[in-house]
Amino acid sequence: MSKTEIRIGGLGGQGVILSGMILGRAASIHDGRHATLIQAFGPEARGSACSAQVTVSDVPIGYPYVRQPGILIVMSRDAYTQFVPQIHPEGILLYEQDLVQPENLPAGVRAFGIPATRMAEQLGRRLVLNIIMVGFCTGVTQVVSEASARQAVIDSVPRGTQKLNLDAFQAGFEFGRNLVVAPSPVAP
Amino acid sequence: MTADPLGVLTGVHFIDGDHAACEGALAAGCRFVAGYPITPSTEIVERFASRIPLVGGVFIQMEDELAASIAVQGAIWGGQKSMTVTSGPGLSLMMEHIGLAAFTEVPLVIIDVQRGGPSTGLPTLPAQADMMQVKWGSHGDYEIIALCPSSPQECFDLTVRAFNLAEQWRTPVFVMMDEVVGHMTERVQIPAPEAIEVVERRWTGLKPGDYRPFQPAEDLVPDMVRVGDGYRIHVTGLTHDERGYPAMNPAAQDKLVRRLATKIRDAGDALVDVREEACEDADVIVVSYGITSRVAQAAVEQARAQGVRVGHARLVIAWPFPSQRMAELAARTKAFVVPELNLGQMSREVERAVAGRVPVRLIDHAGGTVHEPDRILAGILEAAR
Amino acid sequence: MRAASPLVEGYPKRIPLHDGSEVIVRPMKRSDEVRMLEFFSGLPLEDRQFLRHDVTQPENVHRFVTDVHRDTVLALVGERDGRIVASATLQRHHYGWMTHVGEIRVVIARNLQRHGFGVGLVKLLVKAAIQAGVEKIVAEVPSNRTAARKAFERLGFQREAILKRHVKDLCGRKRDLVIYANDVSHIWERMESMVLDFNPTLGG
Amino acid sequence: MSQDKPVRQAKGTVFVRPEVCKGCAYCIEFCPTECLGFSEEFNAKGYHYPVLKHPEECTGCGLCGLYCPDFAIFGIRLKDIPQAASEPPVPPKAG
Amino acid sequence: MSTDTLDTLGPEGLPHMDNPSLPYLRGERIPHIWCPGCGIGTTVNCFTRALGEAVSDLDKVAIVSGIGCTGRVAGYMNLDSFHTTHGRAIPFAAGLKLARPEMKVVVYSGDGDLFAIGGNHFVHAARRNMDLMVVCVNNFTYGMTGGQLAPTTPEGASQTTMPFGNFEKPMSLPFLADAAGASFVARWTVFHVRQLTRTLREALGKQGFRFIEILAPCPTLFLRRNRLGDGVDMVRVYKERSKIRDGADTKDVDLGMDGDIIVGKFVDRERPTWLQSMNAHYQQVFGERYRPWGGVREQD
Repeated sequence: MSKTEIRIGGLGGQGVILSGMILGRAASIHDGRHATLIQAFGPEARGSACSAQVTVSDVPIGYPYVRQPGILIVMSRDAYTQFVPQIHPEGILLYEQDLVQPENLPAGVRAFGIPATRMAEQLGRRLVLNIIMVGFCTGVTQVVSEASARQAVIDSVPRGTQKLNLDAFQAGFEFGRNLVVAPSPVAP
Repeated sequence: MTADPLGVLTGVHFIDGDHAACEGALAAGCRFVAGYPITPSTEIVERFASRIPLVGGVFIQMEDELAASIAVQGAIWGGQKSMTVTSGPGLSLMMEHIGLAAFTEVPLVIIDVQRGGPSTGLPTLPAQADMMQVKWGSHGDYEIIALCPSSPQECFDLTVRAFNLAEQWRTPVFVMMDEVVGHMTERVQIPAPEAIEVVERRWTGLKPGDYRPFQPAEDLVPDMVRVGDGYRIHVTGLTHDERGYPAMNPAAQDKLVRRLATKIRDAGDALVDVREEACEDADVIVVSYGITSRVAQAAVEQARAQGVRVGHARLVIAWPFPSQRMAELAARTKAFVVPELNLGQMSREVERAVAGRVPVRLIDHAGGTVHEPDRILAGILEAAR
Repeated sequence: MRAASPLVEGYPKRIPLHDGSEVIVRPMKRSDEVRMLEFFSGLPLEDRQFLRHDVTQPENVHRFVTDVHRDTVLALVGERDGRIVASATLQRHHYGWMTHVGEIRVVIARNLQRHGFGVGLVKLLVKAAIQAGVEKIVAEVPSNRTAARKAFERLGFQREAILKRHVKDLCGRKRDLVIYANDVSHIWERMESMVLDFNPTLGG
Repeated sequence: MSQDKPVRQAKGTVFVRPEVCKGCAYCIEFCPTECLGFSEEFNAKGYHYPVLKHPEECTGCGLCGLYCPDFAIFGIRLKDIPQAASEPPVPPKAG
Repeated sequence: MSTDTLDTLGPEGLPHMDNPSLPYLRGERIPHIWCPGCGIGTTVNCFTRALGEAVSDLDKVAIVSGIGCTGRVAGYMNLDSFHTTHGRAIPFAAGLKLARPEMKVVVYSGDGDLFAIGGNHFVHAARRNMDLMVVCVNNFTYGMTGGQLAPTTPEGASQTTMPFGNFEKPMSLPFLADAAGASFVARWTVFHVRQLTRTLREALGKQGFRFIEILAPCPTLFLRRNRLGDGVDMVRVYKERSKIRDGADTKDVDLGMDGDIIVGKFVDRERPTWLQSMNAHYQQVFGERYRPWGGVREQD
């Protein structure tokens, strides 16, 4: 696959942009590919709908926007409703399963859920939800390599918080790997 | 000269265009920034404010854009490399001091992260509608230089270049970013300091008494001195003679204004940077700049897939406008297509340059987002017909 | 679902002393029981006063070594020449309004005190606490233990409270107990500001 | 020129550049010893410039020079004049 | 004008002497453009005397003006001098000062320039205690543009844009400077040449934001229109109406067409300058890693 479009949607404050940042950094710096992140910006983003667009490619990226995401990551119900019509017919949907109930999914789309908020709470900090989703995305889709994603997490979070964030990444990653290795648990 | 290692974050980064532009300024030797916050340019000064204590220098948030755009000129006469950063509404307020900088030949860099306008417009969404304002916005006749980055990497590279051009030509130099380029995050490679070429100020070799602050060298650009070094210069925004003294008569006006225009207009290839791709035998040439170049490139590739011979000419330096190059291209193509995020600004420059020899098709857009590539594609296909 | 043994990665570690020698620091193991009893029994009574149980009693040490709830307590020991020379713990609450608070307790053999060892141990615990998501770290020090107090102060702990005439020393004299606190929440606030999705300053 | 007052020994004097004077009269008005007056002649711009009418009254206090907005006059104590002639100076020709 | 016409008449038998202001001026630019009876030149005399007494190296003094009659002062001073845009002398000077902290930077401008169009900059530079000396020649009017209403025009005074008498309340400049946080605030008139010289000298030797207001007559536009006579008549009025009150509360020093003119040194307080605050603060935050900004860098 030479080019993958990723759309990440959620609520402001869930770390949507940071998760896009980590995926982009993993791809462009540590995997040596090309990546472009377009971030939702401005006060409108706070506490309401928020999204990031990441394009990962083997060749330089021209048009920087995501039009038909091959990977759609949603962390809120509104994000699901808003972005699911755009998803590629054979795309992958990754969703927070306590917050989003996938309905009316196109037939070719494969969907994978994770209780990321609860997992984050059990790790001690709800704010690593987005890092769990990054791990989950890496585990399920391998759009970036595990080693690169881990390194990108370390690069992207404040000093002192790397350990917990890596634990969060690991938890999401393993959860995702188990789903992919096992048959898909969701049949929408 | 090469860059001072203190200001250079050598390495590979995944940062947005605003942050990259700040790093470019630091690498170029900028150690004084006066700013006033305005979306979507604010991250540039925020980063500068957080970086400068350990690099050595000053950031000051002024009370408005008028203050910011003249405080930097004070700092430049004080010997510093300096810039200010803004977006459309702030640029409107800075116009008076752009005129002052052009007239008193201050090597000033201004980064304009364009957003939708006029007025408050669309603070968080892109446009390319300040292109004419930077060229013509201050009163009177003057010339500026404007660079158009289309990626965070170019935000770094062209900000370094903007400082170099400013020092070399002593005229205001603009980095015409836009909201998308400013907030788009990509890999940015910052070279080692010794690999970054930095143009130092043109310090005079003359002694106080022999030196005249506005006596031009061969390339029509005068050498500079630093305040406090004993030259006792006078600088005024009034029409002035080579001593810097007010000289308010038609002859002095003609001499000064003509020299300031000529030094840029006659710079020749030094100030032409058009990145051309497959323009040699193209039936249609797309002329683009800034973020729109990336969208246009997608459309160009789609058009080629449909068998159209289409070239792409990207204006890295938009001002001075490469009229001669456009005329040359007009001689070997059948049509121009000019997409831009405004209702027709640089497209009219293209029209002026090709002087009716071939049609120029504007693909306009009021801003707020970039073009859909399909719209540009449709324009190319129609022009090719 | 919880990530396994989050805090004990990277051990054993070495803490250099002022005299150039080193002490190995590692998580406490069940097999340490006998040596722990030896260590505690060797402490002068004055130092043992600070502990909550009589650690010269084998059953208390047994309980400490085996029952440590490893999710809420990080227990480290210092080891030199095969002997335990220090015990250092970070205790957390799993429930309630103090889940963000960690408490540090450090006991060091007499001959290793004032060698920079205590500072090294506390540093490790602070790092572990931050990694575990702790926002505030507290420690209790009797007012007459000036070396210990200096060690905490050097590491950025602030005197937050003084409980007057709160603890009794060996002679039954009542002494003040100083509560030291180190608010490390700013580290997590930086993380919080990163996930705000508002004008994020995510430069590298 | 007034001859009413007893002749005194001058302690100071003034220097005037008539051509830059604009006739504002600050120097004359605020001279503490009232030793200045207008010239009868005009300068090239048509102003009457100041002249030392009572040289013996001048103390060289310098106030005229401080007041003069046009840098046209200044006063100075004789002993501060470098290589001052030992003989009493002849005042400049009054207008 | 040829140098001949600038010849100095001195007593016969005495050596030729130059006006003591001349070494501080760009002599080839004199005579200046100011009207007969205008007080701006008088303030320049006091300033040159103060420079001579307070400053040993004139290469380390820069003067910045805005636009207007007083705005022309910079162009006549034989210093590094800048005639900037209308109202913006202070931010220009701030940039210059921060780029070269070893310079003494003086802003010399008029009331309209500093307090109408430039009022915001004045307030913020005073608030920051920017290390600038600001001299305002207050003539109550816009001279260069022909006698329009200024923010300092007294109530009742007639101006071309207030033809039936001013009904706005004027701004009390020392009160504003004091409230905004200036370290040093004084007011004199062009009558008080000795006191003014002393104050300018004192202010040149100090640090922080220093503000000196000087009342000066504008005979052409303010006095004539308000039938107040000539420049010299107004200076006589200053003499009669002035009360010297050092340390006066600045809220009591406002000006009208009649009544006392309170003059003196009103405020003199110690405050760290903006640059001192920045260096001290970052030294505290970053310790030895901080690179204090002195701006002293040898020319390459």
